[in-house]
Amino acid sequence: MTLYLLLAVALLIIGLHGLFVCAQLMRKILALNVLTTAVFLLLVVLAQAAEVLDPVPHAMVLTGIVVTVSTTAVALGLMVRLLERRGGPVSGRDRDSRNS
Amino acid sequence: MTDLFPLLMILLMLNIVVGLMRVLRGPTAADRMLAAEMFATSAIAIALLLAVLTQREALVDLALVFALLSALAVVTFVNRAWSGRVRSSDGEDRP
Amino acid sequence: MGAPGLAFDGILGAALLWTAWQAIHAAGLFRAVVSFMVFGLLMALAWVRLEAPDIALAEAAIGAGITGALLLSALGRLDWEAGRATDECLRGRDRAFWVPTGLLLLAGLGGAAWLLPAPGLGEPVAAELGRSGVENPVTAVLLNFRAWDTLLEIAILLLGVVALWSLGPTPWPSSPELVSPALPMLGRVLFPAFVLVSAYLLWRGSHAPGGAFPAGAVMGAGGVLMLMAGARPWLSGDVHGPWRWALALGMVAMLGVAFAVMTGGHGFFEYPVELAGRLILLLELAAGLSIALLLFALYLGGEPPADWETRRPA
Amino acid sequence: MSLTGVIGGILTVGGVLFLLLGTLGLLRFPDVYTRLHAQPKADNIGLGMICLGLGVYSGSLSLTLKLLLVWLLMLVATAVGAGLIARAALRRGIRPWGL
Repeated sequence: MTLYLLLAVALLIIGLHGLFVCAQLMRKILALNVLTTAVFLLLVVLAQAAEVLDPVPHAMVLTGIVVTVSTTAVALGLMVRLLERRGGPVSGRDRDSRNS
Repeated sequence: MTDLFPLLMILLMLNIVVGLMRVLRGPTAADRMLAAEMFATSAIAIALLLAVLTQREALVDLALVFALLSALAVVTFVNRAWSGRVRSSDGEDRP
Repeated sequence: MGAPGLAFDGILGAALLWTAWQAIHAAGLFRAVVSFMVFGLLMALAWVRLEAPDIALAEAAIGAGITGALLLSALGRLDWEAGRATDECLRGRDRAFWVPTGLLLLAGLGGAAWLLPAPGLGEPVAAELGRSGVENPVTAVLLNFRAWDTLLEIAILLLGVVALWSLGPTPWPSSPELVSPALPMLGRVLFPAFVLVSAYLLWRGSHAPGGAFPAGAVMGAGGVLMLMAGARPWLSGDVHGPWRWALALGMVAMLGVAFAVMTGGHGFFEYPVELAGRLILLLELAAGLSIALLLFALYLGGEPPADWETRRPA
Repeated sequence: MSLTGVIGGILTVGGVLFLLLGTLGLLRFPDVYTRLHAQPKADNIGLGMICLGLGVYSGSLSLTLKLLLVWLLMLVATAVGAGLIARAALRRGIRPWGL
């Protein structure tokens, strides 16, 4: 169990780090997904600690996964629209956007 | 036999880890996708071994879902991500 | 499983960390996306090891399947092979920030796990399970004890679809790009299997891991596969089409049941014990169907063209 | 140990070996077409042997049928997927090794 707790914290850090450090929107979306997975992992590992298996966090994570896919879909839709509007590679900090 | 199955699971897991090398090295996108398909097969095998080992039929359902969705991944890949006309489909479907 | 189990978990954890790192920092976007798909796959195995088969099913169908399809499709719209040059991450300069932050997070979460009381809703749920109408505790929580959460979650899915439709027509081409006779064949062979597995998962949900979420996700993935195989979907952007009603079906059914039991003198979502099993089955059917359609609409990423059904394949 | 247990165990171990061989091909072969030649085939036979072995080992008919369904689905998916990947690679202009 301790192993998975450590894994959750490590994933949390990787996700946060990627979210802040990477400029490209696609990578930010991937980092957000890793981050949510880490939170789910934390919830389930803590649920594991109870004497009787607690199904409430499991149900929460189940809804959370479905919510995550909908936010990912909306984010990707926005990203693709942004690319079409700009006509260039999608990045928050490429040279064109910094100058204009 | 119950000693054998965990060992096989570890072997399959190592199989996945070694296969990650192909994702890392490429060189083409097709190689990476092929490696991803191999991971699906190994994951199915692991789920099935666990299903028999722990007597949980739900894990067979998990293997079924894996099998169905590995097909989706490959088809999306050849059709959308690597279709050869990446930028030329504009205007065909958009007003 | 003892030592072999621990070894398995260790390798799994290392592979998860590696794929997560690659998903964010790999050179080249395609490698990142494939790594993320592998991450989802391995995560499903991790859920199995954590005694959460319900989550494993949903993760396999959604995390590894539909999210992967979405990411790959979005990648097709990006110039990902030429775009490598602009794809930079800041590196190496910020260790002084991230190492202490990581240690702080570790200490905080470890302390929280150590000090906070263990989640103790397991016993109340087990005690009430007999009155919920189903045998699977997760389904009981999802559609009976905390049906409120599920209602809001379907509302979020609906909201996502509304947001995407308001962005304009779907950005993906509607016909298969690769002309291969194998593709329609694959669709014809696999789609019945998708329907079968989806119905089976829905039926199993009342007494074993499964239920509306994985069933809906598998069904939605089947729809995406058929779209890819060149089938013309019956949905369209027509304002008066049945499509919009079908999308709202899950939401309408849940609200309808919630208010119907209120007229019988019960609380919001407080089912009468003798009817609970049937009401949950009804809700699962409606929610499963609705989740499948909503996920398919989310995959489309925009309003489907109005003349889709009549358009000839390219 | 019963006979079905031994047969099931042997089949399962053989299947895992085939999966490992497929990965060896994936890692060692020179280009995508040769890898396509090695890996999906070995995986299909490997998974088939594992499914058969586990079915024999468990001795339950319904479980065996389900395992065979998994194998059948994977067979269709991998075979067609390999063909599609090869076709896409050809159309993309990737030259086969040695030509």
